[in-house]
Amino acid sequence: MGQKKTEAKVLYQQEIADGIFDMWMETDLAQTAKAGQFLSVYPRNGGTLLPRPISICEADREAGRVRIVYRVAGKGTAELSGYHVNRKVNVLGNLGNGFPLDAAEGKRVFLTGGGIGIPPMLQLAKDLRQEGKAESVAVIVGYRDHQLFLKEDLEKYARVYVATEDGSAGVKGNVMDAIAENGLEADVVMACGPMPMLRAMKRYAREKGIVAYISLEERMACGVGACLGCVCRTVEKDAHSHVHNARICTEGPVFLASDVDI
Amino acid sequence: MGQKKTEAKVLYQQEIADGIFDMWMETDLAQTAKAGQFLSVYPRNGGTLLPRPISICEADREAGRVRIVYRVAGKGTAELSGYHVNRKVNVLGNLGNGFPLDAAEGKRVFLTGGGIGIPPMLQLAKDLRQEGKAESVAVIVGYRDHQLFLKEDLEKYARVYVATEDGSAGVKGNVMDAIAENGLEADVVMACGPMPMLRAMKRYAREKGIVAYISLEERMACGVGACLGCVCRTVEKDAHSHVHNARICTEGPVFLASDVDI
Amino acid sequence: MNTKVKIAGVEFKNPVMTASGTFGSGMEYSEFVDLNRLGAVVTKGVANVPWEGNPTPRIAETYGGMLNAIGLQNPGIDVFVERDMPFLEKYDTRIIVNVCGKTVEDYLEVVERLGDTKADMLEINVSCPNVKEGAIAFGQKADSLYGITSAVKKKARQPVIMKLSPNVTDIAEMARAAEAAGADALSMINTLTGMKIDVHKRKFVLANRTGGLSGPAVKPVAVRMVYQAAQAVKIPIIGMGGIANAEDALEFLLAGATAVAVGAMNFVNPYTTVEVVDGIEEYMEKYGIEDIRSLIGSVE
Amino acid sequence: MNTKVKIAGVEFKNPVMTASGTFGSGMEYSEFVDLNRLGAVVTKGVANVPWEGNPTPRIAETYGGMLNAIGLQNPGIDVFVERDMPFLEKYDTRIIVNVCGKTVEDYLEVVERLGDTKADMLEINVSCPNVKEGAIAFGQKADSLYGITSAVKKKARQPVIMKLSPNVTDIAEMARAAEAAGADALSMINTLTGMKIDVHKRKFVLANRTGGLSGPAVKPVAVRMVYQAAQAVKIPIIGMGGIANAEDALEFLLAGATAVAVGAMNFVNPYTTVEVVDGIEEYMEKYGIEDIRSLIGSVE
Repeated sequence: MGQKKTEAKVLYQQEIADGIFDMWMETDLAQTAKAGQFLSVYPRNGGTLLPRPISICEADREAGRVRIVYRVAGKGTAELSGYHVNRKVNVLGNLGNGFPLDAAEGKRVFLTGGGIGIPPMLQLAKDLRQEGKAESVAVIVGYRDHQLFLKEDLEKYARVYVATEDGSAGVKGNVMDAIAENGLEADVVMACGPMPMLRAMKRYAREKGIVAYISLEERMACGVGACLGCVCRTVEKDAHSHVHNARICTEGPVFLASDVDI
Repeated sequence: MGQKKTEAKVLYQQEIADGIFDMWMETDLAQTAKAGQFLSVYPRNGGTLLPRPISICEADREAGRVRIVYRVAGKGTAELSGYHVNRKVNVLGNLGNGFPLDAAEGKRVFLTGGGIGIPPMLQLAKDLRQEGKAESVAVIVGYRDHQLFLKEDLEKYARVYVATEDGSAGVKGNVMDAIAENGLEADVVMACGPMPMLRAMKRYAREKGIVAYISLEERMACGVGACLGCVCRTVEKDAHSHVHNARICTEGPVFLASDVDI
Repeated sequence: MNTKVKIAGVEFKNPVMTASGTFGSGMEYSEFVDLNRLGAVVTKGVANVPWEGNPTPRIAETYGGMLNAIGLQNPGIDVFVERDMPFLEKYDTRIIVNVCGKTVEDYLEVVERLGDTKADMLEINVSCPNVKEGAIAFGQKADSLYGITSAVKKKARQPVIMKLSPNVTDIAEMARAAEAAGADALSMINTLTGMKIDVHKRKFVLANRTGGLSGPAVKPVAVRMVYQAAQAVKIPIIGMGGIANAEDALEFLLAGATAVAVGAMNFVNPYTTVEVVDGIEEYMEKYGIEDIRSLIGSVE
Repeated sequence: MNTKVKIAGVEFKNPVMTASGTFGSGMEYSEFVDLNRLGAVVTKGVANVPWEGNPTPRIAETYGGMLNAIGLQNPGIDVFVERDMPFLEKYDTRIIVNVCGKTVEDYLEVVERLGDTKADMLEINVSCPNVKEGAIAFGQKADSLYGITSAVKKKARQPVIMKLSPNVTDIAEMARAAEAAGADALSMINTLTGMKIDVHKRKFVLANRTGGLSGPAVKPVAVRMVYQAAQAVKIPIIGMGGIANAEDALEFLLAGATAVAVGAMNFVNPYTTVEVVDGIEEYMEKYGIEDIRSLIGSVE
């Protein structure tokens, strides 16, 4: 896997929506980064020790630059949001399995993202476009309001359909509403977002008889599969744990929706 | 006393000897700062909570600037030494009693400083020169080696006599040797430095039948007299504690050598 | 919006107090905070006679906390009654006097002397880890805790708070023993016994070798113990242990504490107590909580 | 320069180990550190059958530490012996297997199964605060600790380390009980029971409500307990609790530990173990210490 802890350098940071920050970092982790994988970012102040798992939004593999787009949720991310250009930051990566690009081959693909689950969809859309194996790629993203962060970036690589909770842009409602409203069809779904949305995608895939890959979240400690903190319930016994638990940081974060009990 | 915790701004920082840092900060605490008083400086990283008590080296009362010269002794001071210009620092001040300038009136005064006990002597020399009440002021400072930090600053205000442990400058030995070697005489001693030096000054004053004011150090927590962490043994019962302990942060750090049991 | 809480019939304008030993008798911090804004000032422990306390170093810094081994230095009850009580009486805040002793008789002597003062409550310190005799010895065994509690209750004219030690196997058992003996309230936690060694000098950092650990580092243990004690007894609990801000204080209230005390963090930020008072009000505002009492023990 | 230490006849190339539950069975961290450089790998607790562990959230961050309530999820002894042991046997490091159970019989079954494996030592986990039955129940009362220890000793073919809980009134009493029952060594501390509450959701952060506190926050308590235990017993002690660097490790050695284990800090810095090994050697170099054993318990 070639995981390592390394010191990255902040190249750019900006708040792109209320409490949502967009940061580019210089790190050679970019070279091996896969869409759907995440980085563990380590804050330093106020006694915070554990890393913040943040999904990779975009990776410029040639230039060795990684982009993360994250929401300030607590002390750690608040500290992160205050970092200026050239500030050094400890990151552990690349973690997790990432989305299976091959599964898109010859298929009509939905990339659905909700809120802070939208960022990983960018690198995914980019890679699918580059490989060009998918028959079609539609990005369906759900926002709280009119602050449509990353929408323009996503439009570079695929057709984007928007839903907003307050109806201030796109379809009023969630990604499911946007799919219905726009009469969209797919053979494969790749999703990241809040649990209700993931459950909806899982249900949708079951009804349509298609496969859905969903990226799960859980409080993590080690990020490398040692502590067993971030598990999810699995339908079958997990091959590693030999119980009905899979490690989100290692077997995941991306799972076949039908394999997990959410 | 008008003590307060405030946010100071780093104006300048430089390493002026191995592990000895010279920092100017912008803070209105400068206006009331007295020679011999100290500031509690608060680090932030790595779970450090307690302030670092650092004596005031120089105060530009008009410009609202305070200078501290400190040794990197641990995590906290190491963090401090990494602060760049414009960095904000939390400081609590002005703490302690300071040296009694009136005691110098019409007297021949020794200002003796050893190692990191030298810095407070600068503002003291400055104030005595300004008041001009002392008959004479001689500064005797003891260094480890030829790195004579603050010597030139001190020379602006008084005659300076140097002792070095390795003999690489001035008299080989300690401040007592420098006093003897130079045949110096005084009526009042004001001292800050390591305990052996302070004990020597106390003994010297007793033998000569003169008064000595010494500035003591101890691990502190609150810095304002509440926690009773930083006490020293007193000959008589202390008026505040009603036992043979005085609070270095409050009744001190400057004591009449004859009042304390060191 | 009501922020008043009641403990053993005594009403407090808000649930924010100071932890004994971290606030002197209020005088030093009155430079920084308006004592009138506090629910109560809990004084430094006072004994029947002056105590010298331990030799120095008495303080050691640890990750996210500190060790102290003051050893309950105090000027004795006479000076306290003549000097410190009058100072505190000038303020519109409750006065809780922390009482320490080496023998049961010591405690009782102080308790009696305080009977005819304006002290609102007494906090009995049976959990200081830094003095050889008395103190913690009474606080680590249920039967001795029961004994000292009932002895104090017989003499006390004010409601009695027993301050419990966290250095026990079963905090619920200790809480029940104090309640059974008639304690009007409990306060917890006192400090966890700890040690720091200077590996370069190869010496104990504290002259007393061991000291009491306090600060944010211990908060999870304190919240757990307050919760377990609140499940075990009916008498009110004053929760403390690493409270640095309103959220920390609210954790204790939700866990079952009726009031909270700010301790070591006074040393880090002298304004902590009033910031906690303000922060709790903002929280109640934000979540539309009419009565702070509805928060007590409301965690699910 | 000698960094070797011996525990119950087993020699370790250096005193640096991993704390059970923080290092899996070594596989995950072999990406980051050369296991050959460690004195020993102490495995995640293994039971006679697979355990599902607790529901999530299992992790909460605290100031200077973390709470975990994994609940000893493990694949069971069969998988462990077939998959994890062979992996560890490839390395030139000692293998210490942590054993957990709900009943004495559970423990004994695992201990017997391990008898004919290449495990160098067994660590009996009688102090996990996150499982209802067994575990900590055995570790908080001297007589039950004595019971399980002697039962295990009768069956064990390898030397037995009893891992003690810090959630006790008197660690020395527990240490003496284990020694009296024939324990070959002790390891301490397991985690301190703690709790965290989300004041905005007004809910427990951990599904299990309480969890085990570890990390630098607990180090002063751990060092104190190792010191007290070392004063009370003759058998060697493996010290752990918040070790983040060589200085922390040396504190435990000076306090009386013969070896140390890195726990939660593996999560913060996966290279911690080897950095501690290197740092200890630098320290010995700097102070001209020929034999690491001269440091053990040498604090004054």
